[in-house]
Amino acid sequence: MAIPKEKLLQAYRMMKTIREFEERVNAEIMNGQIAGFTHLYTGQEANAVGVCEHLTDADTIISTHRGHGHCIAKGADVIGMMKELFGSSAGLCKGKGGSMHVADVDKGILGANGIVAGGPPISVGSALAAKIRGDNHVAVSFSGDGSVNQGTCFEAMNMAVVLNVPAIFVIENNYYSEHTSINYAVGCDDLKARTEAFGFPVFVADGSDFFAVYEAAGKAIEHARAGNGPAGVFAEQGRYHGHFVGDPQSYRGEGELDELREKYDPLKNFRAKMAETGEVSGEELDAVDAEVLALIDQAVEEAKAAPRPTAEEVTQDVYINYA
Amino acid sequence: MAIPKEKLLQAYRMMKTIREFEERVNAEIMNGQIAGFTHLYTGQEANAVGVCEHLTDADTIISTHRGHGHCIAKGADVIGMMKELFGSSAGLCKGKGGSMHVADVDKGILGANGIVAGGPPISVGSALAAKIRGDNHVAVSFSGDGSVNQGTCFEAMNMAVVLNVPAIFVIENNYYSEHTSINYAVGCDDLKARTEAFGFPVFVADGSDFFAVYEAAGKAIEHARAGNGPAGVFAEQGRYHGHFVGDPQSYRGEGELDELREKYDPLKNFRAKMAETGEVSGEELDAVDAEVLALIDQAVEEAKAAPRPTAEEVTQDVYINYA
Amino acid sequence: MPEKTMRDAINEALHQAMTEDDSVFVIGEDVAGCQGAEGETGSVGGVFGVTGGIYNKWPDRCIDTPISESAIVGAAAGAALVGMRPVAEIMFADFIGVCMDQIINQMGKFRYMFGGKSKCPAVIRFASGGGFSAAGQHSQAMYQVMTSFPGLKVVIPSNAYDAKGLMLTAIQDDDPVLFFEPKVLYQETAEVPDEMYTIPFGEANFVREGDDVTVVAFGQMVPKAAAAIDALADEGISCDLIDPRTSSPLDTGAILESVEATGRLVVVDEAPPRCGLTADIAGLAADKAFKSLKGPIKQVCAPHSPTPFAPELEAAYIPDAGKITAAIKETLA
Amino acid sequence: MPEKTMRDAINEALHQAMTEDDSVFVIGEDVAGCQGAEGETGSVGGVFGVTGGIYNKWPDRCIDTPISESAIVGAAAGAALVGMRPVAEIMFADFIGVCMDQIINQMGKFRYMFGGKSKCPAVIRFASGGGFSAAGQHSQAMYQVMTSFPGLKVVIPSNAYDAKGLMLTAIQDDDPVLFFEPKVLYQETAEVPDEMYTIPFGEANFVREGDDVTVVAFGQMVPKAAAAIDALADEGISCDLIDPRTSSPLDTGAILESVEATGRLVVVDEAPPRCGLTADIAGLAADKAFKSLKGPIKQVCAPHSPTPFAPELEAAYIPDAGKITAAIKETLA
Ligand SMILES: Cc1ncc(C[n+]2csc(CCOP(=O)(O)OP(=O)(O)O)c2C)c(N)n1
Ligand SMILES: Cc1ncc(C[n+]2csc(CCOP(=O)(O)OP(=O)(O)O)c2C)c(N)n1
Ligand SMILES: [Mg+2]
Ligand SMILES: [Mg+2]
Repeated sequence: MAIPKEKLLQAYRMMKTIREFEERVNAEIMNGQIAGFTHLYTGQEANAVGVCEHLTDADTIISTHRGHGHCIAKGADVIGMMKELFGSSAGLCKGKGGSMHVADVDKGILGANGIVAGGPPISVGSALAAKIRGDNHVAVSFSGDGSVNQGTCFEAMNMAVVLNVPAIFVIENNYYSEHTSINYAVGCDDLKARTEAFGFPVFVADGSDFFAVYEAAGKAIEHARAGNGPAGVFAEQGRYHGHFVGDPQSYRGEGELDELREKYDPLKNFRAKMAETGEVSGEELDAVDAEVLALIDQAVEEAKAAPRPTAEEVTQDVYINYA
Repeated sequence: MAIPKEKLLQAYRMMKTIREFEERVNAEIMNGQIAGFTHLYTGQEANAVGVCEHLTDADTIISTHRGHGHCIAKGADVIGMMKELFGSSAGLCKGKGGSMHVADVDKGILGANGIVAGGPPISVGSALAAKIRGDNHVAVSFSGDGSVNQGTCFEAMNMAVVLNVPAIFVIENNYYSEHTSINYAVGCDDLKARTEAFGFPVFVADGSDFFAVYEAAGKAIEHARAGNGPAGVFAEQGRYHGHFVGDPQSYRGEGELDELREKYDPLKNFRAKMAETGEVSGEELDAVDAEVLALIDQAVEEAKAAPRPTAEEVTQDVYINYA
Repeated sequence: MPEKTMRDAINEALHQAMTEDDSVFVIGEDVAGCQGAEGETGSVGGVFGVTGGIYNKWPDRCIDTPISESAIVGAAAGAALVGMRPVAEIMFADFIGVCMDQIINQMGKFRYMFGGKSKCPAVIRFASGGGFSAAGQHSQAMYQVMTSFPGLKVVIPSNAYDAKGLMLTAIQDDDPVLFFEPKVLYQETAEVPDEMYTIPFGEANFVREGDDVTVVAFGQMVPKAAAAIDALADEGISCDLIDPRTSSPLDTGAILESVEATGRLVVVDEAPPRCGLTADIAGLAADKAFKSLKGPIKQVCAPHSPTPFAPELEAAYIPDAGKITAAIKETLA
Repeated sequence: MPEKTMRDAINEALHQAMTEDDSVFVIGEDVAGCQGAEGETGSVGGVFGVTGGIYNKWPDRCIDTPISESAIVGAAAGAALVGMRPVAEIMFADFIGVCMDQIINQMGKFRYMFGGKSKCPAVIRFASGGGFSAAGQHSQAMYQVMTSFPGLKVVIPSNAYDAKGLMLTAIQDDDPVLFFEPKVLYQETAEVPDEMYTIPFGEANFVREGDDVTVVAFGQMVPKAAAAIDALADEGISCDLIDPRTSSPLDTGAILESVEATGRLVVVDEAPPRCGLTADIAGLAADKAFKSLKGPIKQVCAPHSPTPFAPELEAAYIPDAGKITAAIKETLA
């Protein structure tokens, strides 16, 4: 599957945007500029981008508590997102949602989600809408290795098969749910097999390799788009930060994080691959880096200057109309 | 596995008791004597008895909306049950629970349950108690072919594996959940495999054959009792009545019920087997039949004469103490 | 006007809405029935018969599901987020227990959490309340609990006429709506026009008008309250009987106006007493109509117990006309 | 007496109960922590640190679980039915959405449905309420909703001292208990004895005593109400401040006695207004203390909206001392 150069650059730009967004958010939390609970996606960029590069605005995704990466990859306005995290009324969600509820339904982003496995049932609904309408849109839900143990996730998988809808279940195994290892929380030895036992194919990818995820996601999405029912993607890749900002990460093995950053960095790996194939030059990627850094700088600057919400806004946006 | 004669007679007595209890309940509902929603177990007797014959009072079961059979097999007082169904204050649950909530915790019966898949998580708790205490008791939950699609059921299965507790999941496939076939509601082709994918062995049995169920359940229970974690039993056998009393059963194929009653009657099959092996004579079984009929007659008679609850009782038994 | 049962009135509303609008679909357990079986698919139409005939006309918009309530509500919520108008059936309101997150934390909060930039026009239907000797897990009203959650609208029809009009409003409404059908009223009839009509949310119905006491009642309590009030006419006591029809939004104006006129209030509901609608409305009046009050505000509801099974116990559990009469007299005493 | 945080006070109660009684165990997500990982098992002790140190002493009675709240509550309920005394942790009260059936239809109804022939001495702990900019799905009080369900006891400590005593009572209690810990108070300190002590359920605490107005407040609203009342002393207004500590059972006697003395009532809670505890208590007084009432009963609570994220919005959302002061003055006006 040869990927056009423009798409390669775009994929890299997206991954880099996620990386810099997250690193900057981390810094601004430390600075006391961002309130609430925030979960960073750094290290897992290839999953979000490898999947979303196959999607249009009419396809939907639904994300998790660790949602920034998915939203950026699906085309959310990065400046609006930063403003949202800062709690501005000019934020993507007017400062009402924050990190755990970033959303842009017009872009097919049905939201980050603060409830573990809250998303898959909703994604099945979006897929069902596509089936009823007879268009060929697909609906992607992201779940973590911990999330797959929640009943709603299983229900959604079985229901998607029963209704034969184009739902794609992306399972991101970053080895931990909070402070607990997948080795403990998933009882069986083979999560991929447990997922497939529900009755749909699951495509596995190295989650530190954009190209691997892109290929696996491509197969899954093609399967679903063609009317063959749901499919899964199973990608493994660690996260670089704690579960949430502030997590002491007592669960990590010695050298684990160093190894992750060293050998399993989606951005480094992408650059290495490009150096190998020569499809995109280092200078071109450097230029993207510079653009992204400028964008994130601008986002933070704008977010700091953005208007703050006022008390009257508290009761707005609950309903469309309410007598 | 040679079964002592006494146990054979006991198993037959239990199955016959369930059969006659259910048939009589059906008649009394038609007579307008029993209120509420009632789901009959007729036809599936071998499952309940094949499993429960391995259990002691210290082992627990938790049942479903279709709970009479399991409760009888686990040793519930049949007369108390009949009184309960009639809504008497002398009933097993003082007329407060009725058909869907028959229970006797002292006998290890944690109740029928009106919520589909309400039972498995509770059963895991009972199994966990056994593990913490270090005794060798086991906890059995019964689920239907429809119940296995509820999230709580999946959660319980995974949790039982993770905690390595002696929980036994008995799945009774009677082909339908209400008016919907398992072919539709379970998305995958192989429910046994989907269950095993959670990480425990599942033993399959013909649910119309007491000996088959007894053997499969024996293996599952042995596995769990020995500290090897959860196990499953998967038994297929149709029910003879509708989903609930009054169901027109429009979902049945032509001749389906006749075939079930003809070829897959656990009681007939038991008798045939005994005729073959000669372990128990027809006369001995006839004697059991007579005893059982007398018992059920007595139960109905007593239930009709039993005291009715009064209004003060409504607010009793909510709490043990409440200031 | 033709007489129809509440069941048929709701069914008619569904048929008419689906005829008019392609984006309406129904989803739930056995809403068609016989899927995968040899019997005729569609021959069930819901265990209470409310979705009868839909599969036969619109097989693609009558979605049978496994027993997976969270997935059902989620499917409705997700489809609504992308522009459909699903009407999901959750067989018994008690089953909210297994799908509450999707209702309160997902469907009901999208719009707010997303900064007002989404809509979720889903309707979830529930058979609600007691009266069938169905015991603790199949008899709860549950609408009082759902009223607590901002972002949801809560409808409780008390008769076939209202049920049809409120259902048509619910389907057209752009916010998520929970529609609680008192199952004991399914067979009750009223005059119901054949044509489509809507009844606005947040507008109470004055079932009776009177001067002495304001009675507010919900769902299956409305006919019981009406019976109590009619019997009291002989004793020279006349009451306003207000059926709010929707508990969220609530027609506070109508209630307060009536209480200001009568000075006395009795609130009736079948749910248990704690943090329920009877307290909710009593609290409203004790603040906003305080100056007008001439007697204690009485609440008539079930006791603080689960619903019992035995018919005698259930009859003692669910408020009846006698208890309503007694409360009216108490507030007058 | 030593000063301890609410977190440490609850932790101490757990340690002492587990020392005394082998049948007590804790269960929940990361209550130990690092299971299956290379780090030291037990080094987490719950995401809020409330179960710290337990795994190290009693590894067999500190049960880490997958993210499966229904299975967690079910496991607690099932173990309790067969004689154990589990203390389960559900991380955020909002997650009741994914396990409500096990709480309300199972654990809370066993005893009644089984005709009084069982007991289920399980405690479920929840971190509850707002104050952390945690937005719509991580900030709900939820205890008002649970109060609606018969069969459950509902505890809401407002300080470290009460938290310890109420937790020890909860563990010894033979009925299922839901224990809501206002998470914004975890770091707040009070004098807490080292020894074991219990505080009976259904006995309110008089935090302040006064003559003019009765103020009833729950959880994190108690210190805010106290601050408001203390400031009003300068203006010559004195109030009873009642902290019921348990909403089910509720100490109706203490509330009614106080209202009978003051004639005025303000009820304060952080949950939204509909069908909540403020209405519940207002309704109680409007019936049972009607004759004594001298002014409208005021409810101070969050608006009918989900909890917003931005700190400014959340500050405007959760009732503060200013709003409590205003309500006290209004009922006196
Ligand atoms: C229903 C529910 N239970 C628990 C939590 C708390 N929680 C938030 S994230 C998380 C771990 C999720 O792990 P995983 O699915 O692997 O995602 P990851 O954080 O690794 O991306 C938990 C337990 C929650 N938000 N919702
Ligand atoms: C949570 C929940 N959803 C739906 C129902 C209604 N209901 C009762 S029994 C049943 C079918 C159960 O099918 P299965 O598990 O196969 O058991 P069977 O009736 O065949 O014994 C349904 C849908 C319920 N009681 N609880
Ligand atoms: Mg993870
Ligand atoms: Mg079945």
